[in-house]
Amino acid sequence: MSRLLAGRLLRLLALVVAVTLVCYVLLDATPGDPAVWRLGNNADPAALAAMRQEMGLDRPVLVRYLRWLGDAARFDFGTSLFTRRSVGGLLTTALPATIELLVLGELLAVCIAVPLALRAARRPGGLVDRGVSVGAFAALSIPSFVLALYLGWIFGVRLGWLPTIVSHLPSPWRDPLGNLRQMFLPSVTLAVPLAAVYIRLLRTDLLATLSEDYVLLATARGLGERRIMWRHVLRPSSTNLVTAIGMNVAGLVGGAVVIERFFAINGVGQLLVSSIVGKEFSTATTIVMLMTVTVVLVNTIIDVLYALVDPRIRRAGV
Amino acid sequence: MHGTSARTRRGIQLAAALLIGVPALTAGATAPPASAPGGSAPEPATCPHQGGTARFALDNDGTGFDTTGAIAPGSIRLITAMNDSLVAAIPGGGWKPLLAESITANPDATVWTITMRPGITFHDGAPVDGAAVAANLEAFRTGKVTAYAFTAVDHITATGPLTAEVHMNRPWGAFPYSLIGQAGWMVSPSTIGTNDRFVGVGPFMLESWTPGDSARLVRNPHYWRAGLPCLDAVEIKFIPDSTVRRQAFDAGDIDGFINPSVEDIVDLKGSPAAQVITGDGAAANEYLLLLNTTKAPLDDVNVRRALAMAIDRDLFIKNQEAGLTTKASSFIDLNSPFAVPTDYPDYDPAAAKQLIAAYVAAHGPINLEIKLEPNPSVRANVDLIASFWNDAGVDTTITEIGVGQSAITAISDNYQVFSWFQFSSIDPDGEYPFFHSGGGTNVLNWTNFVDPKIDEGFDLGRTSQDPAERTKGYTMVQQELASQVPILWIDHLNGVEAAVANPKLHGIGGIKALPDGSPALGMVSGSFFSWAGVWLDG
Amino acid sequence: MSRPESPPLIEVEDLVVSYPAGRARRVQAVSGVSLAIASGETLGLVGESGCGKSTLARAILRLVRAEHGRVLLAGDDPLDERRLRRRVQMIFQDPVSSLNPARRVADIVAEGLEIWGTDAGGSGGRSEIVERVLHAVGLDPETFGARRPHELSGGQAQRVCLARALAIRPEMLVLDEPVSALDVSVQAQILNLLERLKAEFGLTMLFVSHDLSVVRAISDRVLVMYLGRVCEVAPVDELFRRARHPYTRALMASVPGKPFGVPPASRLIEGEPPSPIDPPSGCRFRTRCPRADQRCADVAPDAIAVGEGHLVACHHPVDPEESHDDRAR
Amino acid sequence: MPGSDRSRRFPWLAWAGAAWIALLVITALLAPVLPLRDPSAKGIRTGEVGRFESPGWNAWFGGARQGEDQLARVVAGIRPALVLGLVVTLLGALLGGVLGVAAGYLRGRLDRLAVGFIDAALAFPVLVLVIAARAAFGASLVVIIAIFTAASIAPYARLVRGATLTLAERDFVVAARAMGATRRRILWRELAPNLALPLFSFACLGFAVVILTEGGLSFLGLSVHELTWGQLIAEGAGEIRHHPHVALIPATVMFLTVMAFNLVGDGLGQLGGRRRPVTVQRQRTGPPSPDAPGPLPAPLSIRNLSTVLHTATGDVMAVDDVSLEVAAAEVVGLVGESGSGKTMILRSIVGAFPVADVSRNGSVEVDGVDVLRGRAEDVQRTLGTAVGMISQNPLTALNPVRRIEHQLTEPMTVHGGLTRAAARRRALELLDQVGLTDGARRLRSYPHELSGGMRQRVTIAVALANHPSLLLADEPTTALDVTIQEQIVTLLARLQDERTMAMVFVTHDLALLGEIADTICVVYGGQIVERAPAAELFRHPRHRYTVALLASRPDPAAPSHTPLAVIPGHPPVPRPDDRGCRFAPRCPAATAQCREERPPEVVDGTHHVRCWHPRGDDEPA
Repeated sequence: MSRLLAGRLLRLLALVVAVTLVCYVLLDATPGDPAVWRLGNNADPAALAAMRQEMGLDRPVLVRYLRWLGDAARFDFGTSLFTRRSVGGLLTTALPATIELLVLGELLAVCIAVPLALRAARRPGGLVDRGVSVGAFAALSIPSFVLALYLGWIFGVRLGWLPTIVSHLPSPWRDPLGNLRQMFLPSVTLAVPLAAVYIRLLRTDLLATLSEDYVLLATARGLGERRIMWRHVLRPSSTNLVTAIGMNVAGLVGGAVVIERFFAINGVGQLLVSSIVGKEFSTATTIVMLMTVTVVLVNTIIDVLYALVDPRIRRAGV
Repeated sequence: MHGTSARTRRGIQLAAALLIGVPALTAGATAPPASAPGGSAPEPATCPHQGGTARFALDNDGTGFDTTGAIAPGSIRLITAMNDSLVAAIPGGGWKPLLAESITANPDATVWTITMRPGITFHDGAPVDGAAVAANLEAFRTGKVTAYAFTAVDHITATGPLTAEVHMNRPWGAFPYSLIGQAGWMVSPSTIGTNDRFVGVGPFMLESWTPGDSARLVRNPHYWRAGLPCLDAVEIKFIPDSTVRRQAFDAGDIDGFINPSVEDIVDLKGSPAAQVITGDGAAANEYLLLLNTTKAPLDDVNVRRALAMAIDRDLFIKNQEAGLTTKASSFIDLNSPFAVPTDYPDYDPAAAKQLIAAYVAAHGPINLEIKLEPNPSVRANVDLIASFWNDAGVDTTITEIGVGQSAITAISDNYQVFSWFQFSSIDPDGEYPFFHSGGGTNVLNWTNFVDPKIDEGFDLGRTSQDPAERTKGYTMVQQELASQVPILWIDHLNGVEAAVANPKLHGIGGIKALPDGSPALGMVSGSFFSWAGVWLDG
Repeated sequence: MSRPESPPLIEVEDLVVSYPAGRARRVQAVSGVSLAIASGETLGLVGESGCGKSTLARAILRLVRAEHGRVLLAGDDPLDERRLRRRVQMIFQDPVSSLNPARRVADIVAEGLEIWGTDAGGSGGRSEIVERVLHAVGLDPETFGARRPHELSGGQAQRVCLARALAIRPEMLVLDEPVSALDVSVQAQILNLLERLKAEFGLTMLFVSHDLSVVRAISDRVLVMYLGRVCEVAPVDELFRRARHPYTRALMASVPGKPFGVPPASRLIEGEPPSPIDPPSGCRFRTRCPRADQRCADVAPDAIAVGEGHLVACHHPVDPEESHDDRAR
Repeated sequence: MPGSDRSRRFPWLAWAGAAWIALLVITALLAPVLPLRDPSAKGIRTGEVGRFESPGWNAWFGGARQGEDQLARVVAGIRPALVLGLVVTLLGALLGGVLGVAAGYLRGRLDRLAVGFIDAALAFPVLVLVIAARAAFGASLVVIIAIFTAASIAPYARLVRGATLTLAERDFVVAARAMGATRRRILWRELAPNLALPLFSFACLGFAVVILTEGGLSFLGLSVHELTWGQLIAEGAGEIRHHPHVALIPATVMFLTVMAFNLVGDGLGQLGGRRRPVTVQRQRTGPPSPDAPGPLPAPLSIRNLSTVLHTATGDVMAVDDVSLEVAAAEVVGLVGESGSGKTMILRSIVGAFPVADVSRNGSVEVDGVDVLRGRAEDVQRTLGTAVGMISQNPLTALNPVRRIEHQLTEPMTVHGGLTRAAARRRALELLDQVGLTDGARRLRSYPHELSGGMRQRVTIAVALANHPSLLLADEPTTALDVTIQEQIVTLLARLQDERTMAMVFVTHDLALLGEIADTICVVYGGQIVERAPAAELFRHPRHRYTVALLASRPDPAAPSHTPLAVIPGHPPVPRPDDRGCRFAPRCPAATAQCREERPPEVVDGTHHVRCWHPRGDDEPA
């Protein structure tokens, strides 16, 4: 077991180094000069050169990368060249909102998808099923900024029920209701297309499970339909769903940018975009590293979840 | 931070910083905007209602609070809310000391003495004394980024508990104007150069700052002006997208915001649910096209004139700015006492075609490339301009510079035409660093245009304290710019640089009373203003 | 019919095949099997699921890698496995899934010709050969040539598999449970067809099945396997009349209807086969064998000859007369 | 509905999607000759289209800020959208496909490398790539295509690798290897054609994603210079409050296009995927037959039961006029080939069908309760208490994700009214009765932890949980090895005897029935063609099919290589409108009458046979 863990850890490290190196070098290759960002357009060349030296930009890219890597290994992720805040600090302010957005979005998506998929699969080809299918396709095809705009317009401006921006977000522990009020529309925007994906996945798998012998036997045993769907059918049909959820968590960090932007959420996505645009080596690379680690961690968690959902995998081991 | 948004005008950062302040107004030349409260009488320095928290959206965050560094408009807006300058601008185009008790010069304007009011303290309790003033000004003079603006300053010394002397290396009559903005900001000496906190002297103190997201400012209980500020706190939220700002405003999530879209201004102006406060009559940026005059074909004044004549600025303003702006022919606002009529070439497509045809006959076809920052609304502007030029016989292409590419890199020599916003100076002297050729060595002279008459005019305006002399100098500058056309002027943006607030939020912009009861301008351009007198309905 | 004295077409010597079973462990699916099949002979290979019979069949064609031992074709070791596959063809249990669903029957049948050249199929062009073999397996080329596998019934699909194998005129067929997936009525059709094709094409066959009745009907000799080892080999009549290995007898006894006159298996055998991951020491059948003693646990029995071509690997073989007794009852 | 082949067809929504795509392609191709305005012309200067003009006759899609004709711009946007989508999808699918196939089929080091690459690529944020490459190489369509392609390789590779791994295990690939096919040949001829459809389906969905992503990038100001829909939307988004048409019309076009690709992709997926039931899950019951008798003491009484499955390939008469009575303690065997309807008779009793749309007629009574027409609660209680069922495959008969304990106690707690503790005690007893030792440990197990024989014992225990009076056994031993089959049959016989249960035992093995059944019913084409006491049936089979069936098994007494008796042809798919005897096409004794008229049921004591020409006692077999 420990050898197994060590192996995984080694792979993770290799992956992190590869991905962050690519990111660092790519950033270095982009035009633009962080010293100019800092000093403004009016700085004279001597001042710029001095600033570059101060920022360490005069060294070769590999040296700078290795230095960042060495510091990162000690959990010192450097400072933002532009705002001169520590990257760790920037991340700690940006992370909670993004994590909350993702968690709420995923939760909401699952909560929408599971009952709908169950209803749809119960009467395949029926009115509910066809309605859900077409609805899912539509939800998949709406550009998220259009959706965001209209949700804000309807629930914020017309009805006045919910805030359209996330501003001075209260902590979910201290003021859960206030927090939820602000995060609701962004989460819905994120959840709608996700739910569509999940519905389609789950419906297919449910239909496959429904024709399994043990489901037929459960019917033959006189168990109620609701009991059969929830107790016997749902769990064995959810492995693909679990995979999709896990993969999305990783992919969404980048994908949530538009939503963060539209609801003025101070999140990792926005931070990533601005740090790439501004050639913030440390910030961008740290975020990329964080995302890589998340992907790997999430994959590991999925493996564990698989085992929970489907005990057959537990046995097979890794 | 650097994201583009639908309508963000990003000028040169430093220019905005230095030139913030009050425009020189000819009293009564332009009525203050109807929606701005206060009319022309100074608003008394008291609060009709005390307390409350205002929620306000800015379009972009700044870069921090280092007053000796390059400062983004977002930073200026925040600092303006938390700080007072040594000098304030007054209606009619003059200046008055604000934080300082007096500012006086020797006869040839080579030594300026600044005397502070007694008893003012910084947010951290340190006294604002002569030493603090000297330290701040010295830091500005030697700052990597700011030094160019103080090249005329030789040294600064604290001469008493409340006084400091600024010694020039050549006469500088317009010096106090430069103290209206960044150079006049006083911060606690121990924090000079600090970026992520701000310890100033103003009505509000920085409680928290989340870069790119928000800032929270709270009342300074020891503010030097009794009875101010009115609000308990100001919550600032940075929302880069104008659609989102408007939506949040309509939904009541914010009390006001800056930089509304042109369509928003048009439609909110008639709305009882909002007040639009524009910088009408104040010093605003100009939209313009920089021409690189060192390279063919733009080294030919006829080509430059032809390009100017090809542009129908009336149509441009009607379409792009909903008719809210005014045509420009130089960096000097039409309402400035220095403004004079010039013969800047106006729309004349036939003449433009002729001039172009003549040049083409002699030198071959003209191909021009307009560069711009990646921003959809700017792109629309350039699109329209390109269509005029194409009709005039100039083959025009448009190139966006990269998102991560700074404008300066793109602008330094390696360009033909650049789409640009700049020059919101209060006093023309503020533009000295950008127009004076310095014999062709000034890198800030974007167009690389060397013209002795322009240099002479600026020198005259700078050294003289005589208004007539200064007027003479700036008239020369304006006429030379109009005839040589190194820059294609489109419009003064006074009408579209604006703030929006709901009717409950009062005291944005308008004329403010100084401690001595005399009036001062409360709003500089449409989106820079002090929060000291802002109050909310109870 | 059985001519054990004729030279063997294929010889398997001490073959060992194992699979990885997680964490550096391996399952020996086949552990030390030797056999020989004479030219023109049909060898039946019987055993329960998991006994290694399919693995053995695949190892002969080198579809799985043998860890040890060798397979000789007509006396030499064909180093090139493709040469082996040219001469020995295989038929699988599930005929439908062993046909590429994306291709048409005529193309599937011609596959061997594409690989080995049209010459491999004897005289005639590609389409002639395809027509010929389709006729031979009882399918009308006109009707079936253009169909796709999902349009075929199980029996038809198995015929197509046979046609595909026969198109390149192999010397031997390895048939892995070729009729198990088919209905009883279709099973008989395919078995008869196999007998006819064997005569027509002069084939040697290895016939793998779990169904004793089918094996008895088609084989010349029968080999019984249990947990990767050979239990008993004998000519078909000898085996079904005088089985000596307790396991062979248990198998016969389990067939419904008791057609082989052996008492119910429950009297001969108990429990379920142990896991091949951790096989019993000594004789692998001993955990279920009523006759097992300490010696069975200690020493793996060698195959001993108990009659003409009859080998049995057991320390305590059953008295051949017992079966007669049962039959008499 | 009969005869329609809906499942293999493209759903109509997919057709609609395809039509929309075709419309786009045609419009894009014809754009130069269509009477459209110049998309870049400034209407405010030409006077043709006004600033933010509303949609109308002059400009169908309205005008933008500078009076650009939105229709012309939307049409101009088709080309970059399609080019981007097409090139990215093709290249991504091709490169990813090649990588995936190579990794999945060749395995080994290449696979490990590829998996590493895929992991890294999936972890790497595309945004970084977009911004960096855009800044370095400019915002041309080519750059965006290159980045999107690079980003899409990994997902395609993963999909194809997974599919290849599954395919490579399939028999036909092994068969090709056994034929002596080279690796390259297997890759191109065996794997590639079968990967094409899933890949194409995935690519359609990918196409949709590409268009949407470009829209998102445009919104962030990170897209190309060319006029794209995303840019039109982004440009109009700022005006959405005042002039909604500027953003909404291109957004709608984009929405429809993305939806069209999604629908087509889904349609293709359905074409290639497993057949899904596309009909409504519905169980219909006909009116009660007039001759339905009063309550009988019999555990099972079936009268004139007919079951029609309404499948995508037409109606199937799975059960055709079956009447059957099973007395207490009686064992009735149903024997037939696959598709004969023997299993469907059992399923018709309990009302559990793998197909969604089923009609049942006639009557089925279990312990006097009409399970076709009774109230749902009564039927469920009856099924839960009076009937136990065992199915063919012990591997799939137990829910793989629930512990044995749950599955075994569920019937007792739901229908038997037992507490959990009591149910658990009884579960232990039951396990003991079905011959499983160490019951407490077994209860904690999951099905996959048990061997096939043990699992079948568990399913028997589940079936017996509520002391049923009727046990339905559907091929309970087919999936088991012969030695285990013996054990299970013996167990079932013992339990049936001890509990005096009635049992219906379905199998395809006549000989097996000979050992266990009192009465044997031979099922063919949905009908019981012959019914007789077991011994009688073996001795005097009357129906020609029974005769043939008995003869087609190898005779243990005959020497090996004896040719077998053969039933020519194949079993039929019974249809409701079949005429005559369903066995007639394969019957040696069939006459014209057999083909035209339904055969009568001839009763001779306990021996029933449906045949015009039953075999006489003296005829040879």
